[in-house]
Amino acid sequence: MSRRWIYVALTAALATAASIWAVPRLDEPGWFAYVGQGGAGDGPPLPSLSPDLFLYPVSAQVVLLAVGVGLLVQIYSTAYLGHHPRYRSYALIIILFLVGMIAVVGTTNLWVLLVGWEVMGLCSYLLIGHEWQTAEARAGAAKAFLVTRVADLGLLLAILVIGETYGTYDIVGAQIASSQDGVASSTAIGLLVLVAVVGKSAQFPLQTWLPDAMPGPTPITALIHAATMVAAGVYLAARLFPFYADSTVVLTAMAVVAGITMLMGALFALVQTDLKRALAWSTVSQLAFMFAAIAAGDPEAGTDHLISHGVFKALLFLGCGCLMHAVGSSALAAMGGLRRSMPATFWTMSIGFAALAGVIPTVGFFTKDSVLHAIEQSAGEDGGLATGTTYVLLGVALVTSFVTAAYATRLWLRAFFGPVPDGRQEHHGHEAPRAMIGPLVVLAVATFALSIGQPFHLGIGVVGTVIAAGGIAVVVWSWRGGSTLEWTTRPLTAELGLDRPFTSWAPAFARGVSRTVVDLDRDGVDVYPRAGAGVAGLTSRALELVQTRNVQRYATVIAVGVLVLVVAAVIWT
Amino acid sequence: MIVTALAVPFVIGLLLMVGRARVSGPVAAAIGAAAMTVSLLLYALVWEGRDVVSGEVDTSWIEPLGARLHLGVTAVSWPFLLMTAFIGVLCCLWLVARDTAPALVGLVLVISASSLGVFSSLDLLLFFVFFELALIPMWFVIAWFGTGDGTRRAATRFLLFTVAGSALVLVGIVVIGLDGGLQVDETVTGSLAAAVLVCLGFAVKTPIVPLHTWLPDAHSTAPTVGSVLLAAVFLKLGTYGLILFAPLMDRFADVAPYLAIAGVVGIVWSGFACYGQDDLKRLVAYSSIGHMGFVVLAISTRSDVGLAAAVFGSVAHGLITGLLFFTAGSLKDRFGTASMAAIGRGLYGRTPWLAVTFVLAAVASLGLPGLAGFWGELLSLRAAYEIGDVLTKPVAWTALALALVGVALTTAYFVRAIRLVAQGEPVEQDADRDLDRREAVVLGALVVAVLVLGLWPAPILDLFEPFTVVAGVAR
Amino acid sequence: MTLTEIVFLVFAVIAVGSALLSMTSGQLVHAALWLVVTLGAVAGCFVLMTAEFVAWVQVLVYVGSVVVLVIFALMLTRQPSGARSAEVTGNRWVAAVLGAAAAIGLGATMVAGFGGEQIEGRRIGTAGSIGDALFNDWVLPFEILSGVLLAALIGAIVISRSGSDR
Amino acid sequence: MPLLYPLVLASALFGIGLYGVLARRNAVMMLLGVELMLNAVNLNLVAFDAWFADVVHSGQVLTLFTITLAAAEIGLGLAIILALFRALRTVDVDEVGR
Repeated sequence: MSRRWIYVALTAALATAASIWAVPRLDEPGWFAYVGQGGAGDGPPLPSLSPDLFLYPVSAQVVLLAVGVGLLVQIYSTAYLGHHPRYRSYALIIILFLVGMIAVVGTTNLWVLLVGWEVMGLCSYLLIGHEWQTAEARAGAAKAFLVTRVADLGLLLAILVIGETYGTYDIVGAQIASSQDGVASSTAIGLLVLVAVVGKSAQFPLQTWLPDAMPGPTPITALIHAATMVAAGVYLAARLFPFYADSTVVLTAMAVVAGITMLMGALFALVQTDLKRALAWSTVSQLAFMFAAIAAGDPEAGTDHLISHGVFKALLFLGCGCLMHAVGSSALAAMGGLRRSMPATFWTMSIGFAALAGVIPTVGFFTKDSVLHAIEQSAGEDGGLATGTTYVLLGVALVTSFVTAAYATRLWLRAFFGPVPDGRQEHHGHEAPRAMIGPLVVLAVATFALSIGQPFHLGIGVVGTVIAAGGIAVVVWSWRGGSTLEWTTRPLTAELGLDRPFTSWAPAFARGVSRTVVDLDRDGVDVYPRAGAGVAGLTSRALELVQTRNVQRYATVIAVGVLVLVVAAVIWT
Repeated sequence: MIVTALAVPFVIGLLLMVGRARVSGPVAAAIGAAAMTVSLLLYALVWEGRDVVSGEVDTSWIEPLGARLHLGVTAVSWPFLLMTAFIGVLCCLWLVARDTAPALVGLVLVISASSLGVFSSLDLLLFFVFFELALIPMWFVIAWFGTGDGTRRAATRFLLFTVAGSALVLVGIVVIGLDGGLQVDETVTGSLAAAVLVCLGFAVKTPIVPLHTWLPDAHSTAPTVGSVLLAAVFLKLGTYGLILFAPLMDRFADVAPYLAIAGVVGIVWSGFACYGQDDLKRLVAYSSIGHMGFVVLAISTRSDVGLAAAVFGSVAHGLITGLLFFTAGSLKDRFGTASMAAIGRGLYGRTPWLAVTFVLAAVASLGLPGLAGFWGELLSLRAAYEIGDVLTKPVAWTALALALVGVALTTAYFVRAIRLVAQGEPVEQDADRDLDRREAVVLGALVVAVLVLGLWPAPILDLFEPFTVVAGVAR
Repeated sequence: MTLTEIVFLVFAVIAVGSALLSMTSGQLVHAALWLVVTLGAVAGCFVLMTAEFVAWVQVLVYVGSVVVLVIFALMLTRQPSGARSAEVTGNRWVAAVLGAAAAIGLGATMVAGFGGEQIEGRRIGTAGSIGDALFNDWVLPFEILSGVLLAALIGAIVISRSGSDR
Repeated sequence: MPLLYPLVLASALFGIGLYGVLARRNAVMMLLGVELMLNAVNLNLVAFDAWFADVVHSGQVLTLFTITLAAAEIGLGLAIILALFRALRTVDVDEVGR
């Protein structure tokens, strides 16, 4: 027991250190202000991992979110996973992950950022594969790692292009250079960054790894695959926003990606039969919301929603972990009627669902409001998105908030109300231990506390509230009408088959090509050594005709040779 | 100092081979480790700075040919030398086991010393002499101490390929020598023939697809230390040769595009080949081809960044692949084979430390930032992105694109290997044994080296900052 | 054409004819005996060329001992007769062509080089004159030759000893 | 007597001897062919000696040497053939070669 608290203490120490560093920065003015001295040199220097750490207010918020959720998850895990034989490696990887996250957020050196970025990916891979005995965990881990790593090549190239364009690998230095000499290569940089964040944040068309990452332990899902790592994509897009802000191509591409992803994720979440997978799709959809804000030219709204989503989604996932702990499964069919046996979980998760649906006065409402406001405001502005695109995006976002409210209500109803499943009437559910409930309560409080000081936009706020209320009302009305809320629309439950390129086509392609290559390597490329051996063999066979170990042959050859030489000598002299 | 550093392992190696009946294996290995440590320390101490040739020795040798006994340490060769000596020490430590043949230790020392000689040579003929001197003992290592079917065949294949390559290099050296003499710091040639011959010769050694077919056989049959030396040191003879000769040949520019494309085709090719392998040692061997592809791409740009990339990539590959081969060797020691099917799943559960080391090595090899493998690959990509002196934009950027595909493939096959070996439902076998102390020391040293170079690449990269290395070979 | 020339031509015809028979004979013993005839005819030619001592040596050494040795060897290898023992190899036609080419080539060279030259026949190679030459001018080669003979003798003994004797 | 007579005779004998050496399977017969060729050489030597009227009788003396050497050679050759026969039970050069 005490061993487990060592890791909690380690995490707490890390969190404390990060907080001491980050909290004073919260009040700094400006959003990613240009500070620092460095500037453009003669050419990009060789990369170095110089720890140029510097926090802006937004970075400080993200750091605090990461270490805060990380600490809560560590505490939660002592109860949730404390008796697991590999708890030690699990807890250590979480700490490593937090270090990576702090590196990503806190540095101005792009290489340090990349290192942290990849360390997070590695930790994600290792933690998804924590239950490596099971095939789903292995497959999910491999998929997550591969997809994100391929996408990370985009970031790698983006860094190279930034270095080449601005002559430095320091973000601040590059910003100074761009303010002095003007922005350049913005489309290339922006598209490459977009590739990277689409992979990391599971946006269309690389979205499928995130739902498949759900075999990982639930606290990990809460930390990495909801609150921090996937959100780091949003953070990065916002951080590097000045470098591509003037490229309509990039912003339009981002808007399209975000629009497709938010609606698709919400629809998929609506029909899931598994609570955890539904929450994963919800994460995908919410991340798309943040990208929509960035595409609309207001990255601050995006990062605000990042923080708020991080809090309430962590709350939902941790609550989901409590439910799984109680009923032994994350399937909605195994739940139902849990509000009586698990009151604490019920109340905290209700707050979480309310935030997800966008109900006043949770933080989810305010930040969603800011995002919608940002999209609305960007219409008609110079630069950035075209007005038409903006209105389409706004429409999609409103539809998505309707669907979001609907699926949040559906999940809430199916998990906590409704009939208890057959055969589970006795001992159905039990409240989770205090170490698990504690973090839930903290996060629930935070869901309200963060609302303080959030801006409120009257017009769009009212529209958003009406739409969310509509979504809730439709589901509740249908529930009252006796529906079981088991909506199984074939194409949606199959997730439109978007998974197929990743699960069957790509591996089949790789296997096929690799088989061809292996065969070719053995039989094709090897031809020239074999042909060489054959020629040598033939030559030796030919020369063997004179080297027969037969004296007479030798003598004959010598005689012929002498004759030829004599004839030659006679002819030429 | 350099002479001592070369002579100590060489002489002790020869003595161990002559007196192989009089010493026991572990004692021989301990002596060998001591000799290599002496060499390592001497090479570390000889360093005088990157702008001069450190510890230069220059005496007459074969006057009529213009060949001199010219040895020295430059900014380019120093990392290679330290890496080789380090790997040599670890190989000897690895052999501190009961069933070691003293002759094998002797061979390892001779090979290491000859390779050190290659890296120290500042005379082309001397370079070639050491180059050849390293080849022959390796044949014995593979043929006598190899395991599995066809060791003799693989050894002969290895020897024929590499000797054919050396023959081309020799002809190239002759051409260069006729044009501009044999001293690395003076000569330069405008001959296209020399460029083609030298590049072709080193391409066999490096190896570049399609001249690579000797490599998987040699690696999979060689004993563990043989594989490690082959991968960590021998392939570097090829890349170092290219690095050394590239500035000497004006017409390198004509060969460079082919070299670059062959290199990146090798990356993709080996990636797919790895994806279909069952034998872990073959997999690592093919992955070496891929990593060498990055190095070749970097060299073919003949730019300053490319030079830094090639040196860093070579050294990092030496450490990482050494680690991978030591791990694969541990597995082969236990299970008698390196076949992933035979080793079985779930090593995480059966031999946790070994599995974790393997995963770390694999992750390092796939170029995760923060580990040594990353910086070499990254700088290669950057060199290709910046095109360099001799390539054209279409060639360089095509190479860049293919290399990126290769990076993705590398991830894919290592993830597959981890999935097949480390993860999965554990099925206990009798041979399940976690690392013993000897293995832990060797693997631990390499892990530390990989981590240090990954998090602090400056020691090597600073040798090339700000890119103009005056002394010695890099101009 | 003098009588000497006529006799020489007769000897020459005998020598060539018996040599041909010897080299093509199916029977080894016959071959050896035909060789005796050839060597004898050559000895006759020597006499006609005033080299009587050489002729006698030819008869003594070749006809007297060498051929005897050959016949002994044939008997010891137990193949004195029988069709198979005398067969020719596959490259018989090549050999025939080569032999003919060599003969014609050499003959043509001789004709081209020495056509019309005459042997005067003034000097007679008697035992006395040869002895003088041998022991005055050729002593050293003669002694060396004796050493060679001794070595050959010992070598022959060593080689021909059967395995069990060693 | 024309010098050509012995010379042409020698050429003919040399050719026949060469044929014997190259064509016969039996090792003894090969030796006989060699003897024939040697004799052809001897004939030349004597003929040139007689024609040249050499004071020191080089031709004839060398002929004697040749005959001696031929004797030594055939002794050794036959010894080798005997040893060969003991070892392989054949003196057929085609089979010895295998």
